Amino acid sequence: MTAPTNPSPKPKLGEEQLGLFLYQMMLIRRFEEKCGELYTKGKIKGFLHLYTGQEACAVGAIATLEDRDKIVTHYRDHGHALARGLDPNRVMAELFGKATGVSGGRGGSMHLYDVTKGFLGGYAIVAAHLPLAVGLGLASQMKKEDFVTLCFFGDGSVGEGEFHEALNMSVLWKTPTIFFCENNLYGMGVPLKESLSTEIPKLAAAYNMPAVSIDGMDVIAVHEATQKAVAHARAGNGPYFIEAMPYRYRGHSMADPELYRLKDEVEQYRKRDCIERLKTQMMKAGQLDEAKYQEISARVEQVVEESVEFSERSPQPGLETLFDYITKEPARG
Amino acid sequence: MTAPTNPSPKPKLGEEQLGLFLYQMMLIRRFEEKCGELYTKGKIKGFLHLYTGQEACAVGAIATLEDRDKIVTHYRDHGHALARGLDPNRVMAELFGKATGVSGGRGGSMHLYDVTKGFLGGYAIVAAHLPLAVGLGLASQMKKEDFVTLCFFGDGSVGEGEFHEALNMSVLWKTPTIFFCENNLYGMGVPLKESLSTEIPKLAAAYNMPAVSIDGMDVIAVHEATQKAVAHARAGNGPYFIEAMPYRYRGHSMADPELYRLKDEVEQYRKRDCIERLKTQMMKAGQLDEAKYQEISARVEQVVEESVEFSERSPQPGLETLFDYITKEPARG
Amino acid sequence: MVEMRMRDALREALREEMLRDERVFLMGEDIGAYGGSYAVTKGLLEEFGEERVRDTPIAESGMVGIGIGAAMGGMHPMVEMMTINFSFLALDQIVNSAAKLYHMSNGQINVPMVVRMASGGGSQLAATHSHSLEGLYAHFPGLKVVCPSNAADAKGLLKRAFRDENTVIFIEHTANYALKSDVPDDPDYLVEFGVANILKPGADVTIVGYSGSVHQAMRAAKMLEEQEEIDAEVIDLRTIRPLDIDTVIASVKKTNRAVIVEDDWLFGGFGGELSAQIMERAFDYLDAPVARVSCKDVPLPYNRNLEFAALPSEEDVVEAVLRMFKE
Amino acid sequence: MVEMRMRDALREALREEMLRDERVFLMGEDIGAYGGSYAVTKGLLEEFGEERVRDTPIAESGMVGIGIGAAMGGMHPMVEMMTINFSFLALDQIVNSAAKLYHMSNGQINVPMVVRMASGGGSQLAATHSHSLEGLYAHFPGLKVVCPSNAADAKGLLKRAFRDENTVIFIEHTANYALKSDVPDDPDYLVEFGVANILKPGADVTIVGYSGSVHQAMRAAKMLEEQEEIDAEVIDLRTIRPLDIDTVIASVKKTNRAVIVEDDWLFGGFGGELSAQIMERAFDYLDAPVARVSCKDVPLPYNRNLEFAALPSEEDVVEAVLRMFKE
Ligand SMILES: Cc1ncc(C[n+]2csc(CCOP(=O)(O)OP(=O)(O)O)c2C)c(N)n1
Ligand SMILES: Cc1ncc(C[n+]2csc(CCOP(=O)(O)OP(=O)(O)O)c2C)c(N)n1
Ligand SMILES: [Mg+2]
Ligand SMILES: [Mg+2]
Repeated sequence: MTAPTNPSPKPKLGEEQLGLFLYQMMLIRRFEEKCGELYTKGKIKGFLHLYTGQEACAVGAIATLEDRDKIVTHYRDHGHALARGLDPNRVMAELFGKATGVSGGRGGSMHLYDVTKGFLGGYAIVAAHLPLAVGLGLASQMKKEDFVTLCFFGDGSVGEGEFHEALNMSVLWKTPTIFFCENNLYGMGVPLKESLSTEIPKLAAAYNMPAVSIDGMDVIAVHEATQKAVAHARAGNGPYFIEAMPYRYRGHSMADPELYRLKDEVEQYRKRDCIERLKTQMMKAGQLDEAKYQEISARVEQVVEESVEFSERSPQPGLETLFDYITKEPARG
Repeated sequence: MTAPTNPSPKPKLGEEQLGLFLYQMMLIRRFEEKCGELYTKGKIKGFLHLYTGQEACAVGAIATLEDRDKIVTHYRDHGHALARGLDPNRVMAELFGKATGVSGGRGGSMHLYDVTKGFLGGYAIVAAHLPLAVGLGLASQMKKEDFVTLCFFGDGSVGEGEFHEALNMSVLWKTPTIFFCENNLYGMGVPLKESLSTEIPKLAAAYNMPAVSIDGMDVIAVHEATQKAVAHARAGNGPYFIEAMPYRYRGHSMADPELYRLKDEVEQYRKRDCIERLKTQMMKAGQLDEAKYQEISARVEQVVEESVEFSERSPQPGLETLFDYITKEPARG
Repeated sequence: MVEMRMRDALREALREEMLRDERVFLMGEDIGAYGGSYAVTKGLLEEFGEERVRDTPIAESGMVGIGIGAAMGGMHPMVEMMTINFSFLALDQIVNSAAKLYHMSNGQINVPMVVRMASGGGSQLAATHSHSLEGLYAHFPGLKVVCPSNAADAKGLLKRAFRDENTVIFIEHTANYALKSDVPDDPDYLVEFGVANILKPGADVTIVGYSGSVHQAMRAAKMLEEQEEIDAEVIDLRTIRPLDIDTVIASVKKTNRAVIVEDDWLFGGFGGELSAQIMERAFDYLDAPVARVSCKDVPLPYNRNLEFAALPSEEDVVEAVLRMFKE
Repeated sequence: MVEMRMRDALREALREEMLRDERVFLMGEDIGAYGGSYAVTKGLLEEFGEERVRDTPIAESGMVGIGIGAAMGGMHPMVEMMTINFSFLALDQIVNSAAKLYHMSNGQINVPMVVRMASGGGSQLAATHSHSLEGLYAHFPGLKVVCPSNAADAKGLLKRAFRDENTVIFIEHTANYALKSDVPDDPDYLVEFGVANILKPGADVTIVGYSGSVHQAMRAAKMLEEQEEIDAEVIDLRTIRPLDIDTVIASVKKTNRAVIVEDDWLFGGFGGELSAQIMERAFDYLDAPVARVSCKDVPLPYNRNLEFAALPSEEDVVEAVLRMFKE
């Protein structure tokens, strides 16, 4: 294996790991494109927020976690779910609202859950899951379970009061929380510079926690930064803040007319695409060739197709379940 | 007039102004002591939060304002009201719940209002009035009325989400708002260092606004800092943040058993008392002598006594007014 | 009269009021370049500029608080909450500041402000994004709560809201945005608060709705007429605080039966209040207990079948009426 | 049995549950060294230490969110909101996270958490600090809402709350804190949710209350008995979600008359729900419309006379009953 001609960033990661990154990012990309189609066909309903352009964030960051660790994220959650290894069939089935979905068809796109994978959900109230991530950290401390919580959210969340409350308490109580902000420059149609008077890492650092800003289109950079953050949190040093800068290729949701930005801007960012970048890098490094790439593509295609078929043939939740899961009974006695 | 031997801070203020500061601080001190007595006698009810120890903040800061400027503050608001020149009779009558009170007996201690003086109220939900101050700033801009808003609040407010939301929007929209934080070290019984992971001015500065920390027991320092802040805001440069460090001599409210701090700590701070300090300074500077001081004392005593008598003889609001002031009718048509 | 959708009528109202009164300005998330989540404010940024059409950060409590401050300072802000689901975050400001200032200040300060929000389920937006909480707001003295069912009312009520001296909670059911009706183009067209609208007179049963549920009520009335020869009177409350209980009582005294239809959960919904008031004031006229047709007491699920099963339908209304006649 | 005040009974419950279950911990403003605004947690910091008795910043939304996260992580937090007035700020977390997670996750995640708050007027705390909003919380599926009226129930219900797998909103009327009653000292003493308590059996009229209003109900019953020879049955609901409507209906079927007493505003209060349900299920048994005695629809004023005039009293209850017998 020859060293890459491009000296920086130096991939310290092995071929297998990088191959997995590439596979996961391609899977998310294809999965999301398929979701977009299925939404247009009316197979998926409600709000649908696609993750294309941001794949490096979920994939690079989540790969640093151990099985016992937890993830909470916002409504743009398919990428995080797939990167965490949730069954694509059951994720797609959830979007179809089927009983086999990860949330039994009750949650839909914005609310994916798989407790067996420590995937504690997508949340649709902006910034409301940040305190949850801090609370999970308290549980980890008090139960001495040594898990860390990775909390994904968008730049738009930074304006909410709960952002502030969560960061403050997290530092005060040194919870093992990684605040991972995917700054894709917009909260819906509002550019960050019009909704925040400062820079995100500057603000985060003011709470007295480490805060870094990284390229969110570079899966290796994301992985490295998150590794540091996880190590910091796991060692009992408290929270860590990462601002990653990816770009959202599609509209905010499928309903977005995208009046607020130029097609040209999108094109500029696509040139820095995370998948293309890793692919080129791996090819240069001799870790990937065209045949292998095609093989991955084919596998991805198959997984996505299978997820659609699985979803199509899955049953609807029965009407008799309407009153299920309102409260959990009986009491513990 | 000879220069003071103590070189710093140099009082740039004239004898008359300093005399007024002294009078106002002494008035507030005596007024509050009287309130404490009256509460014990059951003349004042509800929650009562005394301002003793913090007089330099209200007096020094409010003296910088012009008539058209506005003030909003929290529930510990007697000092701000008196410093702004609200009628002591009507402030006391409000505490008695009388019809002649500044809020007609409806508001009580925590909710003093006098629109004619730009005194837009005491608010009892921690940090809720910070956004109001920003909104007043918007009105000032849009109506081109050129007033600034001075917003008082405690260190405890800094933990609330609205603190963050207000500061951010204030900077974004460059509102003429002076955020005046009276950091008396405690939010009820919780020391600030246990409820905030950072220092207040550091956090405020992170939003990209000027932020200073000053001695809140030195009325001249408060006046100078606020003058700068007001000039900054009035000139259209946006908000300004002042952290003043006074000390609250009494418990949080009359109900506070003060289990969380030592008597000794209180004694230490009393040695730096704002009134004693100004008095000594003025005496040294030849701006005050014992006779003049006694004269002020007597005047203060008289004003406070008169306020109690006024309140005693004032009528209760009539029961027929119970449904007044729910909504303002008719519509503007 | 011009036929238009409710969203366009709302925009017209905003536009006209902004032209009429320079104190009126708009704040909210994505109301500018984006045009508003439900396209109500589309084009207003271009027409009125950034000072009067302000995109805010995502900070509901702060933005309502700022609206209150601006109102105290002499402006008449409209704050768009995007949806009622996010208004929980601003509830303290609405309840403790906006609704109470006039009282606490002994009439010195009032808060003329319009808080607009979209409401309702039925779009498969799942549990956190499908609330109908008109009744929650109606509980607080000091507030007015408006919930139009059609384009004409929406325009007249929204214009009226900008003439009010108080905070008006203006709730727009998402299912109504695209509904068309004839809207007066008179710039002085106002619909008064507290005046219910008898959409269809009838003799046999009174069906009361507001906002989205008015349409289930009307469809049910049609089914009852065509299939059961039952002549229902349908009342659209238009505003639930102030509440035009007199119109409802007059109707019930005539029909002797009442059904309330609402999108909100049954338990503790506004329907309970209305039902209780009808009983209190028309007890001797009632041939059957007042019936309530509401959302089942479950968080709204994403799945279409489950969501539809939870929400009230015209069939539920018909059933409730028939049950009344059987008993 | 030990005679104690409600605040001490609550403390005992917290203490016993912390000893029993190490998942239980406490969070809130000034619950540590200060001992809690109403002295409920006094001494617990000293006994259990800083990890299990946590003073928080003044950040209601954040602290409830952290409680939810801790519950998701396997703990059983108690979050003290100090008073119900500040809980508006946490309502989004309570409604959109705590109450809905079990449903949205299809039963994968539940949120065992107790949110305690003081409520009620009558202490001249003015408009923002005098809310009684039990009914507001009862509106949301997924929550349980407990409102004890006395020390024994307070202990048994609070202990029961820590056995529940769901979020329990535990509301304590400030006027009840100092009330004494005999409290069982059995550490397994629990009071089940959804079981109303017939405090006084009676034949002529049913008076229903909860939390603070139970005491007006009892005093009114005594006055009715002594002055009017009317034998009232008094029911204390104890929890309003779940609601023991069966006990209420059985009583009304016997007495044929019902009065509901509550501290909250009349319009849109919980009383409306209860009144509607009584009518729906006991229509043919009612000799008069169900009456509601509640707070007048005004923000509570500071002035003592005005505040007392706004709040419901035993005289109001007696009057409502007498009116029923006259009609
Ligand atoms: C409290 C709240 N306010 C408003 C919304 C509506 N909303 C949904 S997503 C969104 C933008 C969020 O932007 P950002 O955090 O940057 O995430 P991104 O969508 O860019 O991934 C808004 C305003 C919401 N869901 N919750
Ligand atoms: C939102 C909210 N939470 C809690 C309270 C109860 N409370 C009243 S004052 C106070 C402490 C505030 O401390 P600080 O801001 O430092 O002001 P200080 O009393 O020291 O002047 C608290 C917790 C409240 N009034 N509002
Ligand atoms: Mg974004
Ligand atoms: Mg303080």
